[in-house]
Amino acid sequence: GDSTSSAATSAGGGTLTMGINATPDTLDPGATGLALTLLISFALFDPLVYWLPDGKGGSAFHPGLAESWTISPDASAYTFKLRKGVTFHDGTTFDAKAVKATYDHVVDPKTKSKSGLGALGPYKETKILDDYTVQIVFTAPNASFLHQQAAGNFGISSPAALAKYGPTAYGNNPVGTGPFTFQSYQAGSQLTLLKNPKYTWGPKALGEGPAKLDKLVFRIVTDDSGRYNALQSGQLQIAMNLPPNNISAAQKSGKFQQLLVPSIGTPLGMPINVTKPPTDDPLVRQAIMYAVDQDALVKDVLYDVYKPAHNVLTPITPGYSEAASKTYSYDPDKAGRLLDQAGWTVGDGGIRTKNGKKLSLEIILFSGGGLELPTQFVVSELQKAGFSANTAVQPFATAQASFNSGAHNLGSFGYYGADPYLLNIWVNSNAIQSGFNWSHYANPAVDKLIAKANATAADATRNGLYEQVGAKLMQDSMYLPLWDVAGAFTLSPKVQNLHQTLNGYLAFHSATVG
Amino acid sequence: MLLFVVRRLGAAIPVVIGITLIAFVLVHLVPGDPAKVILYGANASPEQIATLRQQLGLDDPLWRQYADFAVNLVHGNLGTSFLTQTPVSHELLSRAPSTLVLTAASMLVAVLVGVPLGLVAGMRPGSVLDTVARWISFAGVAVPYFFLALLLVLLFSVKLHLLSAIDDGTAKSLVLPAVSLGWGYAAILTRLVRGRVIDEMRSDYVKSARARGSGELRVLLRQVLRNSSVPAVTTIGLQFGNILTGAAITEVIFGRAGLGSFLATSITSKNIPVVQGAVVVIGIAYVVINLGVDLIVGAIDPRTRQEAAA
Amino acid sequence: MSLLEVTGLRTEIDTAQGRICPVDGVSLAVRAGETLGVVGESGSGKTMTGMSIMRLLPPGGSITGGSIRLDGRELTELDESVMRTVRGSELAMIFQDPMTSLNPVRTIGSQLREAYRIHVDSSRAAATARATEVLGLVGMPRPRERLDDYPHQLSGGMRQRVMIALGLMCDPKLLIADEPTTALDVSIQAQILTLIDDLKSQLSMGVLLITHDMGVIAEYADRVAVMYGGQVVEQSGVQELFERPRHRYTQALLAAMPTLELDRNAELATIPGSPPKLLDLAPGCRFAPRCAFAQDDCRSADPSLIGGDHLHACFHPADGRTQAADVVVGVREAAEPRGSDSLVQLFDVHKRFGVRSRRPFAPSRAVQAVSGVTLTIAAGETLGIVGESGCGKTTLGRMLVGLERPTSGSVSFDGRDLSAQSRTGFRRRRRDLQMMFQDSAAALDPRMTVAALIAEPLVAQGIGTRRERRRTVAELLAAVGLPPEAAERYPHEFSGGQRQRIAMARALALRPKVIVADEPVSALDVSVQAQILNLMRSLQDRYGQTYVVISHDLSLLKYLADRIGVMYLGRLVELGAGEDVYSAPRHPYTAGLIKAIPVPESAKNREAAARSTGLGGELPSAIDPPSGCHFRTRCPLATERCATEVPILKPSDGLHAVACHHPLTTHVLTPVR
Amino acid sequence: MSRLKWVALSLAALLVLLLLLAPGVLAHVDPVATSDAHLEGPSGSHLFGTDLLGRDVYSRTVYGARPVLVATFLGVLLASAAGVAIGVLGGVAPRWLNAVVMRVVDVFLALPVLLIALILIATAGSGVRSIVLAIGIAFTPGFARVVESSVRRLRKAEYVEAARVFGSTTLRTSWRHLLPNLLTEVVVLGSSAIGWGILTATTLSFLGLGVRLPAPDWGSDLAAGATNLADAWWLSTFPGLAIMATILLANFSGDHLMRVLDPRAGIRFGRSYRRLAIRLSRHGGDIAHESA
Ligand SMILES: Nc1ncnc2c1ncn2[C@@H]1O[C@H](COP(=O)(O)OP(=O)(O)OP(=O)(O)O)[C@@H](O)[C@H]1O
Ligand SMILES: Nc1ncnc2c1ncn2[C@@H]1O[C@H](COP(=O)(O)OP(=O)(O)OP(=O)(O)O)[C@@H](O)[C@H]1O
Ligand SMILES: [Mg+2]
Ligand SMILES: [Mg+2]
Repeated sequence: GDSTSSAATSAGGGTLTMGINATPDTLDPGATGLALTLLISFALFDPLVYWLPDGKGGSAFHPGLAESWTISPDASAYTFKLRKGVTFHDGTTFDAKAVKATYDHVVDPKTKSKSGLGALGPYKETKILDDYTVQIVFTAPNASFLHQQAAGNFGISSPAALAKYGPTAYGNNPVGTGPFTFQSYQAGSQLTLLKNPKYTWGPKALGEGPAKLDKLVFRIVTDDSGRYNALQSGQLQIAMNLPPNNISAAQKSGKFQQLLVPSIGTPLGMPINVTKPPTDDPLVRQAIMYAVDQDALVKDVLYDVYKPAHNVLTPITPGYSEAASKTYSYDPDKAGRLLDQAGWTVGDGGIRTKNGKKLSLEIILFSGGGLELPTQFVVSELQKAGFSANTAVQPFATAQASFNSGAHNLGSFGYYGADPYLLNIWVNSNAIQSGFNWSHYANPAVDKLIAKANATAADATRNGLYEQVGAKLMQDSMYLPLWDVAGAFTLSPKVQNLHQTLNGYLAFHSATVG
Repeated sequence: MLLFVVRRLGAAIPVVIGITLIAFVLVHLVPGDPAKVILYGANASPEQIATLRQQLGLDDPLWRQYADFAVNLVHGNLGTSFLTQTPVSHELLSRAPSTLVLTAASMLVAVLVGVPLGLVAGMRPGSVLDTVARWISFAGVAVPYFFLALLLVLLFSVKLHLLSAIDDGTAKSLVLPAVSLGWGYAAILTRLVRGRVIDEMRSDYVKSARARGSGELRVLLRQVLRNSSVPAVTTIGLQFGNILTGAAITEVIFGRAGLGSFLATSITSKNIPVVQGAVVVIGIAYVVINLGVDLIVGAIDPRTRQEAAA
Repeated sequence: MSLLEVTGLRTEIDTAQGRICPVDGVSLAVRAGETLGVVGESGSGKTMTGMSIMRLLPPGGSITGGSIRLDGRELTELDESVMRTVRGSELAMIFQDPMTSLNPVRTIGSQLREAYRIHVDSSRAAATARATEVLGLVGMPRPRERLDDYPHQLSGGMRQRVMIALGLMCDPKLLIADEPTTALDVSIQAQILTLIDDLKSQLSMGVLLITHDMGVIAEYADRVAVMYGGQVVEQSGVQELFERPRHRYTQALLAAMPTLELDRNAELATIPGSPPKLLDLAPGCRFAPRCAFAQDDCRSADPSLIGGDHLHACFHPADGRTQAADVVVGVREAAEPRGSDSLVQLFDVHKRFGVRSRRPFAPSRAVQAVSGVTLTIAAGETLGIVGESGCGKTTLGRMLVGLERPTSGSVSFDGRDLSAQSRTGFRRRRRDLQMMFQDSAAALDPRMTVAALIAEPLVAQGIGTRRERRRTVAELLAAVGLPPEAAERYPHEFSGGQRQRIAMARALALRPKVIVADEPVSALDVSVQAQILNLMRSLQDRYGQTYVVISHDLSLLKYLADRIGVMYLGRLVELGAGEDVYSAPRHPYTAGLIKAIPVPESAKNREAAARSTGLGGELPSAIDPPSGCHFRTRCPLATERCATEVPILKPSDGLHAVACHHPLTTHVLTPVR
Repeated sequence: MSRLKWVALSLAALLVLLLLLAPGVLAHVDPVATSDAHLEGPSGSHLFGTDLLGRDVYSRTVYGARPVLVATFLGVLLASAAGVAIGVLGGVAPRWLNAVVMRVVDVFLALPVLLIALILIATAGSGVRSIVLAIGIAFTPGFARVVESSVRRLRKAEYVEAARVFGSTTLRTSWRHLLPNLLTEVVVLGSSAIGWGILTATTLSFLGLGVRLPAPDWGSDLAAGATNLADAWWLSTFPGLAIMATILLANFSGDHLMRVLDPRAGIRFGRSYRRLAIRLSRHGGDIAHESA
């Protein structure tokens, strides 16, 4: 069908412009390191299997380009039966070769894949069993794979396009099977997608048939007030991740809708360095956990927009342990008692001291991380408990270096991941010096538990193992959770029929703009 | 003339080399590991980080890295962005026009506001008009452009819906950024032009033009205007570095994809090839703009042309 | 009826210090085809009078009384818009400085066309034609091609011609020329003034010629008005004025000029004090405080301008020109024969300045500022160096005191080569070689007191204790005729003449054997100039130092110097005793220079002296001088030999040396006077 | 100058002094103390209102002056010291060295301030020290250029040449003649640089690179309030006004200083000196090109 006829038949049409807050590093989901690209990838690509919220707080797998799948008991081989009659945007046909090409592309060193490589884990090879059957094989158990493949990194690419553009230039010329086709990208400015009129193979959960929109534009506006202003002036129909005060103002104005899409991963919070005094003392760390009132933070500083966090994972993440969330509650008195117990006594001006040394915390944030103001709240809470604090805001690269070197007592963190295996990245003892273990937390037992969980195919068992890990981490108070990250979308009322993804983002398959 | 241009460009080579060298040393002073910046959020294991470091050439000795950069530069190759893996030249080229348009537009604002204001003020120093112009110029210098930008957006796009809050490629969306960025320079130009006009109005040639029966307007337009615009033009050249800084912030506020903001984010994320490339482009732009300024000044004031003529 | 009739004109200016009245009841008249010279010292209101007639006053200025009638029309009452049509069409004015009076960024063609089209409704082509015509009229060679030139591409003389052309575009009735030649060399001055004179009769305009130079008046004006303190104090025909000045000021002014005829041994007449400040004027004759003949009535009442054809405002007028001796304070003792031991020797001194060429690949050019000067200066003598601007006088002087090292050749003092000396040795030598700079205001650090300035050489050389130095300063101040209080003041608080005295005192502080004085009086008014010249001579009598005086004014040098060296484009072309050089110049250039000097006395026989300007053309560029004899391009006697062979300076008779292939004999080309 | 201006300037100077040395005199509330008064508009108890954490905006505005002023003053001081050193070096150096020095100055002039500042802050961390350095480095080339050309001009000044004629040593000449005249120019230039310095300092802290949190700072407070401009205008507006007032004051006093110190203002040459000036200007053009 050509575009005129489909425009006539489908309701809606028109252009939807959404303001996004960062610049995509590439449009190749296999190469990207940014979650934002994964949002875009859902418009351009289909994964083999979709994993979507069920609308009741849970989630479910839906057939994507694979009609069915089986997992080997040790979770090291995944077999997919592929859908027929699917064509790529460039007109070529989808089949098993495309799946193999896509996965091989991710592991190709020339691709310099970032999150894809991490998400793929111990990949060995993709076996083409027949034209429409593939098997993805791992060298080791990899239970997180089904979740990971659904998270966006592994949308299937056209082998012809991959060959045509080569592993790097493909990033500017993505060709998938998704509801929208790539039209143009102005670096740093905007990405324009057009509707794919042939699209009929989408999951029913996201709507049927081709997309309703004619055009989907992602406009990069890094400045928070810029996005809000543009939304108000009508230049944007959706503004992503506005600051809480604007979200709240937008809501109060009654002119805009609010969509909060909870995301999988860790809440936003502060890794507590377990090796640098005074936070090397568990009592001091526990005191911190008791001293900070996340509920008040959310109410006073975040305008009640987000949910307070009390755990190392967000609630919708598999392996989230409800019990672990109860480990600490706001209790300043208890914090004081713990500090007394640790030998820190109240001194001049309410600052505690021990052996003539002040109870002082080094706090390092990275600029633009959205933690500046909340941290000032945290600091005022800590001051009430007798801490003094010194806060430095550093550019991202610099802050990371500081975190790795352990110059901080409290840092800043917040991580999206499709599977609780992400814990491996930031609590594993091998990630201290040059990874993202900014708590400098080294616990071989936890390392082992995570490895074991990832080798377990059965969901329930696996989640149980992760719950143990979560509980242990909370007990060791190596992370001060603040609030649960969520994709926050402020929409003009004209925008309808959006679907949520599990990474805190949106799917535009059936979206309309009135 | 052509020779002059060629020679001036030739003389700029050491400056550009110096700029890249300094920029190179400086970016390497920034602590942090670009590989980790890139892989943050990528569920990357330490091995993956190490591999990426090596792929990016970050394990080479510094001199080697600079030599590679310099050799590439000679071949017109600015390298690949760490973050996007696309050629730096491509990234810069796609952003440079936006910055160019913004700076040009804000300079236009500066000239259109500053020069006439300076002229009327300088014509009658001490008059009411002069006092008004001087206050405007004082205020213009004093209002930080980022503050002005915020106020303008609030008023003109959010409240009145007259102008766009963010760039949409139209000339209309250029108005607010250009005004907020150009305003301060308008103020500077007002002061410069005013001072110059006062001097010129006292000059002998104005006296003799009057003695020939020229009216004030004629004196202003035919005699004083050209002479008085010289400092305006040279200032624009000299202010280029500042304008770029201002542009960076203005670009962020107005959601413009430009060099300034790009440079800023690239520095903080230690995207070395981009910083280097941007610095080369900026250095060349600086040289070219100042060459242009010299040529314009030469066109305005023939006395400076002697040396330009070949 | 006169073309221009100014009666009782009064102009006032509001300044920050108060209200002043720079034109105070001025009356004058200019007839068509006549030149009225307006003469007076600096600040006497000459320019203001001219500007008042144009009605172009500085901010705060206004005409508060009197009338200005041009061709019977009252200008003071005209509407500004009407006045504008008068300016440039009926009234034209040209200014002192041709460098700055033309708009530097527009071609002269466009400026000329504009001047025409403001007043005459005409096409561009017609204006161009007119511009070409007028440029031709003012003697611009190949006028058509010049139209596209910018002012900076023309020489000073040519620019002044353009200025005159601008004035003439609309056939004005009256041309006001405000010191039109101050910025020019004598030779060019003569050309320009002659041009104005010719145009005047050709176009039968009236000319108001403003100048501070009595000589210019004498030679180029028909009638004169002498101004003092904002008033016209005397007005008459030129000849009458020079023969029988009535006002005491005019009389003193005439006597103070060093003329070519003046006896070298006579001390110059001076006018004590300085011109009045226009603020807080005391009642009475404004000249009274400086007048030797002033009596009580002069101090109480303001004399008015009286007399028929010869107007003057003086209660006790003179009735003739005083002999110098009348006003002279004393006669200088006849110069004793100076020692002939040579003190300074210059041997084949050359100085090149590399002029950096900004052009790519162009060979860097060089200015040959001084080439091949060989000269011996005897102890105690005064050597004058004269020449047109840019001929290398200053450079030579600077090399003499070691401020500049010769490119080749040697300068030796007391038999020792200066450039061969060690640094410290050279620094000590400084004690003997001092310099007074061309611009005393610039040579005195504005941040130092006079005492510190005068003591500076002593401190630099480490001479004396603090107290001794203070005594020396007091002594020197007294010697140069400044009050002791001057010590604690700053240079800008002094007048030009006083500053020159400070500079003199400073130059003397080390009791040097040689003082090089670069244009010591060229910025000063005649009356003050006389004071400084007398001072210089009396100090020489007292301390016996040797002077090298650099000047572009031959009559001044003739008065001051024992010997005169004439320079042309870096070469010394003539050298001899002052008397000889003047009365029997050997070099055609010297003869031309002498001829170009406007001389008051020539008024007597100005018709007789057919107006042949002494020197045609202009000084060629020092970057690319003519081959052979540099002067050949302007020399009436030049032959082919002059183009190929460089003439060397050789004695022609006695000590009078000349560098010319065809030196003049006394019989040919002797100045008429 | 009128008495009114004197009074105004002295009051302003006093205010600046208080802001620098004893902000506590002007504001009694701790600028970092939080309270339950969240986002209250200006009122009797909170003159400029409160921010999200219930901190007193007036107090923050008063205390926020110090980092800006200190950074600016020290930065300009640093720049002028370095600029004078480099400029003098360039001014007295032989031609080749001058060329090298001035090329380096050119390089720094072409480097955007933003680059220098961001790299510094990324390296040395945010805070007043980095801003001082950033302003220092960014402004140095400007000073160096002016100083260099002044030194060249002053060295040619006749009173300096005159000193040479007396046999004054180079050192003495520099000390007695060059330096005092140079200093005046540097002071004048420095005073006009203050206004720019304040703008630069606040720009950098607006970018989030200012003082350490939660200390008050005009630029970062302005930036923090930027998203609230529509609903809590006082958050950004008061720091903004403070910045404006300070820049205005700096410019006014700079202008004034210029008038007081400008050497030309003091010396009025005799009118007849114009004739000499005209004579001298004639081949000034040639001489401007320096001798080889
Ligand atoms: N723009 C002005 N504002 C105030 N006073 C002025 C102005 N121009 C000239 N004067 C004063 O008017 C008086 C007369 O000045 P004028 O220029 O007419 O003198 P002059 O005879 O032309 O002198 P010179 O020979 O130096 O040109 C002087 O005392 C001068 O100080
Ligand atoms: N430092 C210099 N660099 C380059 N050229 C110079 C320099 N000094 C003098 N000249 C050139 O040397 C020539 C002689 O200059 P000088 O100053 O000695 O002339 P002068 O006879 O004193 O002129 P004036 O009467 O105008 O003072 C001129 O052409 C001048 O331009
Ligand atoms: Mg005059
Ligand atoms: Mg000279």
